[in-house]
Amino acid sequence: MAIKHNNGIILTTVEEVLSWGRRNSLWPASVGLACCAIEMMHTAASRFDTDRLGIIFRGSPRQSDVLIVAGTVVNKVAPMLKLIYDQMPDPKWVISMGGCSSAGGPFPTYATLQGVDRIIPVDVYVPGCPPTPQALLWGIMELQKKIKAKKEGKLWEEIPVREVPTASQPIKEKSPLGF
Amino acid sequence: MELLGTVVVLTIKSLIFIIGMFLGAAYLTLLERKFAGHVQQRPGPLHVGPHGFLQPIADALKVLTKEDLVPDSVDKVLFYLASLMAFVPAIMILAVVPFGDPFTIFGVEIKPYITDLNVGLLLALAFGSISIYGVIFAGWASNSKYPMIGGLRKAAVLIGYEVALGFALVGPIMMAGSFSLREIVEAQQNMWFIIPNILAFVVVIFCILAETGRTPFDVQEAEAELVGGYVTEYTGMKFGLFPLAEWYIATFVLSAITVILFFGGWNPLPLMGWLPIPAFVWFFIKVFLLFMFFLWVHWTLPRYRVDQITELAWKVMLPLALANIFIVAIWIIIFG
Amino acid sequence: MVKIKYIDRPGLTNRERVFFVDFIKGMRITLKNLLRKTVTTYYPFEKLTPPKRFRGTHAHRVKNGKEPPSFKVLEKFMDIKEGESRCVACYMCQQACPVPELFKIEAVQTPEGKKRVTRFDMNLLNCMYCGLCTEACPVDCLIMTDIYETASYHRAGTVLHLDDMARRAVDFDSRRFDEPDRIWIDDQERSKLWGQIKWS
Amino acid sequence: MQLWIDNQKLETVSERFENINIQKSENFTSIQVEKNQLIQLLKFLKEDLGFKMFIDFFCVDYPLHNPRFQGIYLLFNPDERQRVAVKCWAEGDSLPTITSLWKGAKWAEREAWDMFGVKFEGHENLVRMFLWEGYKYHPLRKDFPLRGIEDTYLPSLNLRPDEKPAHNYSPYHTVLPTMEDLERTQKARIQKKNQIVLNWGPLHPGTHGTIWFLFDMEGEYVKECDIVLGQLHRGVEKIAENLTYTQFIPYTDRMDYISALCSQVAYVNAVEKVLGVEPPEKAKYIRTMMCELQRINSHLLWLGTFALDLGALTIFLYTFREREKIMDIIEGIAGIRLNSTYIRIGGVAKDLPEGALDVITHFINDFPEKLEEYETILTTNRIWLRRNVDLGIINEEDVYSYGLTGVVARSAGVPYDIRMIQPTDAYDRVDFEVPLGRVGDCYDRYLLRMEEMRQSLNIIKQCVEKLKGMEGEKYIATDNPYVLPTLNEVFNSIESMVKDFNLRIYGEQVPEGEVYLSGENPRGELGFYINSKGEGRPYRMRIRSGAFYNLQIFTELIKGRTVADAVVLLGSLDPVVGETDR
Repeated sequence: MAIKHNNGIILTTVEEVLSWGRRNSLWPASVGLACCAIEMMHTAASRFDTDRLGIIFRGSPRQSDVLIVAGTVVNKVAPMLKLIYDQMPDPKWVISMGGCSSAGGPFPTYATLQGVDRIIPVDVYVPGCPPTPQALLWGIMELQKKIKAKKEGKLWEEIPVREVPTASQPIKEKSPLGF
Repeated sequence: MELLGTVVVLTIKSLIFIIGMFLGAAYLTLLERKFAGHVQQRPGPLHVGPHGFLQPIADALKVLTKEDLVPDSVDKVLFYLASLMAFVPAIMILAVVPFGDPFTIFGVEIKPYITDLNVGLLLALAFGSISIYGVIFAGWASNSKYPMIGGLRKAAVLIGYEVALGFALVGPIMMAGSFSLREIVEAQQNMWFIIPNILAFVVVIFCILAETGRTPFDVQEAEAELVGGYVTEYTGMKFGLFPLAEWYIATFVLSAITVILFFGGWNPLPLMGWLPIPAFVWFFIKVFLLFMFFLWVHWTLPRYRVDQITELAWKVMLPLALANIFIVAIWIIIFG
Repeated sequence: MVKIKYIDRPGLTNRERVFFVDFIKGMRITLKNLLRKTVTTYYPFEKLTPPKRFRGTHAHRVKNGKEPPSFKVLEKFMDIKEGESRCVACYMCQQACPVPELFKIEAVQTPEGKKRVTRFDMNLLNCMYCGLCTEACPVDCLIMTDIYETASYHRAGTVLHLDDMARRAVDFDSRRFDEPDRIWIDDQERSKLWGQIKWS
Repeated sequence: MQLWIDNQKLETVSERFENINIQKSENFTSIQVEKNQLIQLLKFLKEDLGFKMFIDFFCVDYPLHNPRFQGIYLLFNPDERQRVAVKCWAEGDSLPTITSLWKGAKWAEREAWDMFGVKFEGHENLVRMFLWEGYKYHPLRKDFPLRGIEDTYLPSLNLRPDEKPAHNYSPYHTVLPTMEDLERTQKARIQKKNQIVLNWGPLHPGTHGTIWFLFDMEGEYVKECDIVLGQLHRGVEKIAENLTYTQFIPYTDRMDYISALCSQVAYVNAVEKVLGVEPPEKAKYIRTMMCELQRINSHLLWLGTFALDLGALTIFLYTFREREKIMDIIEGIAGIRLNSTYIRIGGVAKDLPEGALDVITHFINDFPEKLEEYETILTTNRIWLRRNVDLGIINEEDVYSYGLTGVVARSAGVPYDIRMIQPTDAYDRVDFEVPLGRVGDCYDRYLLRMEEMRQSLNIIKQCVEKLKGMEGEKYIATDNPYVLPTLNEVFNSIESMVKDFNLRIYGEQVPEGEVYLSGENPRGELGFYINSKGEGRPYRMRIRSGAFYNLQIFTELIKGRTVADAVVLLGSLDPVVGETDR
């Protein structure tokens, strides 16, 4: 943890490189729970192809960096999801995909967990029911921004709250090094 | 003094081979992902570096700096040993694989192989088999149900194909009259051994697919059945070594051996000997094509069940290999 | 007419079995696909334009002279200036919604005896994007736009408020109000997957 | 098309049994019987009157009545195509089990115990179906609140210090199970008798969602098997009791999320039946067309994941490529790719947009070639044959006993297709063939689904032809008092606005009565039983899920097979957890 507060040039560069590696090689654990899992599969499939961004789905949580909680988390599955999260090695991130996992969504019932952030910390919430693949990709890129911001020494609380956007244009300039 | 020189040369050579193999394997992952991508009408890694060229670097950085989790319940010694056992023998096979004829640059004779053992092929086979124990150990040491099943499946497959593989290699050896891989290549200057050994070639393809755990024989890590198979409990680089060893280095090295045994090694393609292409380039072209063939099979076919593989190995491949020996024997009697 | 038919079970002939015809045929298909063009949309660099009917994030149309007759009737009771949200606080959207608690609508009585909407919050995390609320809106105020990039770092970031809903409707209408009710715009990104479509 | 028991049979029944009460109506015919005669009556219906197919069993709660719970059995006569319902009050909160007559009742009875607390005398292992052992309540009882009882302090873990949580946020939560609870749930299902008990699932890449299989294994061979469901139990039936009929439409999407449109159509048809609404001709054709598109979509997902489970990764991406096209079509027409909420009571939400038929024509011209490609890779592939042929053979007896429907039933040669026996929408006006299998193994189910995709294409083609000549026609029957007006009508006429307000606030005032109507979902018969007490909300809605009953036979088929076969079997049965768990 000493490294974290050191602003020496070498360490910063190392941190920079590591952060670059991490955000360009996010391997999600393929935990599909409900409808959102289908859109998650579509995101990985040919039309949107997460592999372009270095994102490949792994079956085992032990080898994954990011947990995409795709679908309704019901009370019964919550402890097991927590177990999956605990099995992942650090550093790890969580994307809560869709309304159901973020806040119970349209199921405010006795059986549904009202937000997966009640059992595991969530980094990015992606609203939608289900979010389209493009919306999920946007969420993944928000996560990449967050990892980048962390490298710059900012705590994530300091990242300014993004205003709900109007429609965005495609990015014109490609960075040669990825994201 | 001479001994010291040999040691230095060998060390340098080994380092070149090992580092080259590491980098090569890293980029073989990119090759596979690109190939798989295009087969599936998508581009594969694209945005990390130009055309995804930095993707393996990013992956390696990430995997190396990942928290190295060792679950409480595992057998710690075997757990560590297993990943090394899978990886080291796969690289050691390289010691006996020749990449071309000795050639001279600036008056120095360079032998593009580490050593030319007269039992090279046997050594390669032995190391190939040892690396499988890594898989079985991994399954056992993880002390978890899925890896255990994965490891045992691999053991079952191993027993099946090892026998067939051994007999299949007898054909080329009989024709060359040597176990040395270099001599086998030299014996193929006029005609490749694929001609009478076609049955053995089929068997060898089967065995390589089984040994490297590619579809249709990837039972040990069938994701839909066993999550990650024997690597389920592994994290970070300990995990990274397995696919690197099995899917890339072993596939590559075994492709090289197959080329040596059946496709004339670094001998140029028939009727194309006049082309000014160095021997090792020929060799790499052939190995590359064979490697792509394995990828092609992998990304097309479904998967067998484990008992079907052993059945196939014993009931089809072993008789084929024996038949091949018979054919080659007749061939030698008639032609030579 | 419905008919019943028994299906045949194709098998593998011996010749096909010996010469691996089944594998070769299959591998020919993958090779064929290898030579086809990719269908991928390079997402952050190219974006697929959603169709006009796409149900994305909600927005409020503003008072801009294009209101339907029903708005003219209800307007009398409201205190709405030009360029402000058309919402008349009828609560029909909330009534129509299967998850009514995602709305938080408040209105106050002005001294002139008119109503003014002071709060219109929607929690997108509980929303099903089913569009029932937009169908219930009697004054063509609540609409759904084509905006889908709404990921946020915290729960509160996904709640829509009155002013930004109005802003986004202006933006949406300026881009797509005049677009005909077509299934989608046949642009380059779409044709990557679809190829050339014969339009009648 | 009437599907209920005829008078002649009813007379036979009333001659045989005393104290029965027959309620006959157009949409539902039931025989009410005393508890002590229940088994005899069911046996009589099964053996003598030919009602040998088990469709469904469920309970209804009447808190003011004594006894409180009523069990309803739905049976089907496959030879004469008739249904019958048998009602029986659960005296002492218990009913006799009927698992000796129909094996398929096992899970349904467990569900009734879980949801209502009705016990079943003689049931082999009456455990909780969806919730966990140790859960204190029976949630579908009328006195249990939809929200559950909030008793656990469970705040969000990442609220910023200065952040106000989203406005409907409560730090208290309903009870969560602990790992010990789940372990107890597992132990209650299966006891270790052999080498290991393998927990296959619930969060596992191969289990098609969150099904939790318990395999008691000897080596790699499964000796005993049970399935724990409920990892996606979201309380849809409970939600339905609290919403108006229109508001429930989006939830039907989210049950079987792969075939959302089919579920909507099945549900809306049932509601229309009880309301007496007749959708316009154009809406019927649009519905049929969209349903069949969705069927292809669903079968493509099945094919992709099935192939993925068997190791053929590339097929998965090829099918998803075609799925993207169908999703594009659905998105362009309905607005959302997956859970489209396009069907409305009395018609469809919006007319077809410009160019929709062109795109669909393009798709149906293009798709057969792609289908041919999948078949070339798989159908005669020796590995595919080895893995599929003669695995999981289902016979006619199983179909009736377990209440199997859909492709699973048809693979065994039982011509049970709701589109054929009770055509709704435009299914009686299009030509298509219902493919049947001869053997009933996984390979047959694979072939059937492939053939069904071709038949669906055929139906779509006919619908497109028909719809081309229907431009400008009405797509929703808004003149009916129960049908919500379109936006344009609301904008321009004050009467429509008032009607809209009324229907939104009070819901469709459905006349008192019961209805059971089903639709042919890609996964089997999706039936909706609606019990109305004349209010804007249903008193009880039961969703008869095809996948729920189809999955049940898995436990039998897997015995003596390996885990590798489990993926094949599961893939060929093709359950979707959203529908099995509801």
